[in-house]
Amino acid sequence: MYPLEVKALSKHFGGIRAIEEISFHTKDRTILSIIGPNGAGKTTLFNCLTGFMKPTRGSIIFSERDISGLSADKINRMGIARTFQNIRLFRDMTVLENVLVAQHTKIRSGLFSAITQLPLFKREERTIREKAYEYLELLGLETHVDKVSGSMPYGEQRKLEIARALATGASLLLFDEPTAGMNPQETSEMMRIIMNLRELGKTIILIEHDMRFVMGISDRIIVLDHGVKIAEGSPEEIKTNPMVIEAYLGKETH
Amino acid sequence: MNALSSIIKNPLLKPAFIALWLAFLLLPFRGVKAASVLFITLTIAIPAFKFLSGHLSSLVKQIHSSVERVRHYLPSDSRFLFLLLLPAAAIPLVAQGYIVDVTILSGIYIILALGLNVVVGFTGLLNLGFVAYYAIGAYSFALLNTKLGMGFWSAMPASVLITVIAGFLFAVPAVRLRGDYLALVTLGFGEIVHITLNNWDSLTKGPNGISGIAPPHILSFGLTSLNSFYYLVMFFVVIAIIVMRRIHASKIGRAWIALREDEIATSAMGINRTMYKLYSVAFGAFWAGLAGCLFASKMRFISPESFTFMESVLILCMVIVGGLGSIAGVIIGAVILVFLPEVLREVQLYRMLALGAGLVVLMIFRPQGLFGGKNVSIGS
Amino acid sequence: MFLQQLINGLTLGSVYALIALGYTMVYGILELINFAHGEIYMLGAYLGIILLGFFTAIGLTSYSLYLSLGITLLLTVIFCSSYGFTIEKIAYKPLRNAPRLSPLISAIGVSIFLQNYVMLTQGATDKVFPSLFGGAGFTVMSTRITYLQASIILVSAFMMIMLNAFILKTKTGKAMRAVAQDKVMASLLGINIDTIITITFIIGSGLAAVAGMMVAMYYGLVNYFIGYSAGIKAFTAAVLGGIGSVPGAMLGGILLGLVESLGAGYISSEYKDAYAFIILIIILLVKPEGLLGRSLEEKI
Amino acid sequence: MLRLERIHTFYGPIEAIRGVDLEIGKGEIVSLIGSNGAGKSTSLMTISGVLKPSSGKIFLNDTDITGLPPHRIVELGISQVPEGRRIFPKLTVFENLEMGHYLERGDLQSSFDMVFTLFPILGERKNQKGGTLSGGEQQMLAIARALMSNPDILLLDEPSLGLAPIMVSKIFRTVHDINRRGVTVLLVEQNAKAALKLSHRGYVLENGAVTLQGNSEDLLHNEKVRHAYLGE
Repeated sequence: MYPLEVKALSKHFGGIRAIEEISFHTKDRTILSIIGPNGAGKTTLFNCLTGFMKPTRGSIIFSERDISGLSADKINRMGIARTFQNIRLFRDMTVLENVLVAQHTKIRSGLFSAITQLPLFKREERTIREKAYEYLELLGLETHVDKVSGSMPYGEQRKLEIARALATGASLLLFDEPTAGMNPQETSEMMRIIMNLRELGKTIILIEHDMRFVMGISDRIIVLDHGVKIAEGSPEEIKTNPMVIEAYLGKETH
Repeated sequence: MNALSSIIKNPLLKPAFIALWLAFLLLPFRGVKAASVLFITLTIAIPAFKFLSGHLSSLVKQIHSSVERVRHYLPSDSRFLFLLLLPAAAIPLVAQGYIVDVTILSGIYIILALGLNVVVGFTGLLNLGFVAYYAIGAYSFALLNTKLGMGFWSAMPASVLITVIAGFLFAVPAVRLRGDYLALVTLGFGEIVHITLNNWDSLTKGPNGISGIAPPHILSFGLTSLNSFYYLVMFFVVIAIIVMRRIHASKIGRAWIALREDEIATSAMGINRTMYKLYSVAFGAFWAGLAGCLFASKMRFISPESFTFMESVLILCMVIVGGLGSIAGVIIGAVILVFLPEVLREVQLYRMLALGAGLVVLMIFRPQGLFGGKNVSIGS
Repeated sequence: MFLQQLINGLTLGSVYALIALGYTMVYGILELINFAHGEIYMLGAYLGIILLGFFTAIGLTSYSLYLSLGITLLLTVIFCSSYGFTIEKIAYKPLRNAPRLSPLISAIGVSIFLQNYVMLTQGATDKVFPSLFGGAGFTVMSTRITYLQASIILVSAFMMIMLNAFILKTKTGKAMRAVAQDKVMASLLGINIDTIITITFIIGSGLAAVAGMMVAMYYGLVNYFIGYSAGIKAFTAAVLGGIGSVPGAMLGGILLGLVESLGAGYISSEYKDAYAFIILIIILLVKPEGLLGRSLEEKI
Repeated sequence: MLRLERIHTFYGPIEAIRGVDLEIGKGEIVSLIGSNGAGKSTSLMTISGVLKPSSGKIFLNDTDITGLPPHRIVELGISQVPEGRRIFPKLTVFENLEMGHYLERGDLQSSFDMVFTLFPILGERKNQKGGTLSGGEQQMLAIARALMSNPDILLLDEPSLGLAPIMVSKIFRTVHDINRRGVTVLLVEQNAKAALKLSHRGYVLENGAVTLQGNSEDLLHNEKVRHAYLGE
């Protein structure tokens, strides 16, 4: 059984085939990278996997259930979390609050216990706070707890988004360009963080453009071009695949 | 053409041109004399204002720091916040009946504004028809009281329940809409309620309104005096503030704020956004219903006139002026907007004019409200 | 009875359509519900009365009624356009990059300001537009059509045809469409976005001015709060037709006028004002893109 | 002719370009290559005035044009074909082209003649709505529209994106044609090989900064260029 299995997934917008018949699967505790030129359909694929878009055809099997077409919040509660290409933090909230929101579904006490401040409510609030510190420590953000998240440097915001995805308790994490806009030091730190997450038992799929990063971190790589999967394999195989080189470096044009 | 535009853009002449333009706009409405007065006033006032604005910015800073200072004096430990109640509780003992009357009114508006703040300030859903819930609460209460003879303590929960159900039913289809469309639908809902109240003569007595509403009783003791009613309203205000603070610090409050900041990211956190928007609207309606009951039993008479669109705007202004999303800010906003026109009786005519202009100025220079600390913005 | 209500509805509808055009054009370009647009229409109604009164006082009206009506209309359009221009510069332009709801609240502020501005300068009581044509008219198939109704319908139709031609054929009109479709791209072609926005406000206000003056003549009475309900109804018309779509606004306006007039005639006239809101709510819930609009997708 | 000096620009919260220096001589085709997110599009949008640089200067023929609004930049003779073509879908092909001539730089008729010679298909489809064209035709329209303002400098952002190979080579041949008519071209491409073959010089952009520059021949044989793409 694979944690995630995608079968012949297609998404069309009007006449445009953003992704067409894509199939792949992940293995437990591995990092799968999706690469491909601009407009290849990578983010569309993520949006379908996380419920932000309804696929036109095909199925997505996650922990033995077809989740294609479920709403985004349901999919998250089943155990898939993601980050966004253009960072979607709760910008006016503090770092801690961002991670607290992410643990929303871990809390059972509702309106009544909150108003009456029942012991259950207090205990749960204390627990998620402690957990929040753990997640933030994992990402090296423990010194930023009370900062307003939108005011932090870009790299820290990316990390917080990962901490937040992690805090939802998901076992499958989807990162959309985790190193975009980062300098080389930050990038190598991000590499260390993501590898650490794999050690902690998470399964990871990421979209990335930094080839050194992708080649260094991935267990497997999928290459998309024009919405179609043109190659899949280990980093070594991908590097030498003529189709991939063509898609990236371009053809001779005469 | 170019010569003209260079004359207009000349920094020395620009104020005169602006003044001339605005005087021209006033001309048909008030005649040559008023237009010339406006022209002369503005020609002097605009450069003077520009000159002052350099100094003004330091003034603004001073206001900021004094706001900060007020905050500083406020007990930082929330356990001591109740100390603030002491001066409030003393008002009926030291002030005239008139002041108590206005304070009761501001208490009712505080509850209303806190309710709207949940919807607009926390959740970021602009509601332009909030007065509808207020009206439903007030009318349910009045009808239950006058037609069925139910007392305050039984009619009030029933009316609040009716309001919450109405809020919920209306919200089910509406919350799917985007920000400004939602605003328009809420406005439409407010108008429909208003029109219905005005025309459903057999039930609401139309524009004549419902009179003879009984005052509340505690045990057999009737709260007929202004002072006792004051404490009743105070009681509910305190309850409202406590509940708001606690909800705000719970997962529900966090989910609402998350929705305001980024809906997409909120659903990526496993939070059902439709559900939480519904909660928010229904919860806001709860307080509007309560305020409606208090209003009806205070006035002993209600008519559709109290529930117009302008009333919705006024409540919205309380929330915005004070500071969206900030409980203290909303309270201050409600008190200011109830007391200001009372204090400035002579200029009452200009109050709505100033309110309109004030909203524009506020949006341009301080969209987070006077006392909003964080840079809270609504919608996206 | 039916035909009579049809004519009444058509008259009312063509006025709504004229106002709706202003909403739809501004929304098409700025995605802003210009809440103050109804007040421009109200200003137009007032200006009609004020200016015509002025021309009567100086004797122009007795010299030639049509000349003074023409000049009044022209000046009303000029003043209302100036107001529209000024409102955009003061209340909306500084908020171009603000969150969506800030300009909407600013627009509500402008609306409140203008209502009270007119109330303070012109008084809170109704103003009367002198009855110039009485009830003169003609009868077709036992349906009475006054000359005024006929001219309202004709003038509105003329204005709409002109506007359509302007938007489809002229360079500025095409630029307006281009800006509505893609602002950044339009600016990359050398189109000054601010100028186009200004022109949009001026044209929209001018149309509302004509609507205002015609309604003042039609009903004979004007009040400082007529802009609010007319504005909401016209906005409903714009949404009904598909906000952002010019033909949609025309269609929506006329449909709404018909619904209101037939509803008042056959269902209940007391709830006449509620029909627009009910339609607005139903449309937004069932088909938010309107009859002729395009659907919008959430961006991720 | 066009010179960027130490340009820094933020795109949202990201400092997308961090100190870019570029120089484009009259009559040249210069390529700007680099992976996604390297800052190529941001550079073009900064030149066009859509994005304002946080620091640095842009000179056109030694005149400082930094911070001018986009319509002024077009007036000065710099046109851009942005990424994704961005044709007006509800305007006809002809109207799209008319919008290109909005500032009336140069003669309308000769502009039309030029673009219809370069792209005869557009003449055939001039009354069709822009949105009904195929991807390749849309790209032609986008280029034609930019040419309608008779620019001295043409900025092209990923003209090959999402096109079939045969269309890509056609577009690139046209760019060559346009250049021979005296238009200076700054070409942004991911399709590095094709772009460098076409151009005189090139710059490699990485992480918002120029890491490599030189004439195209040298860049094509540079190990680092391959490195920038496949991380070898």
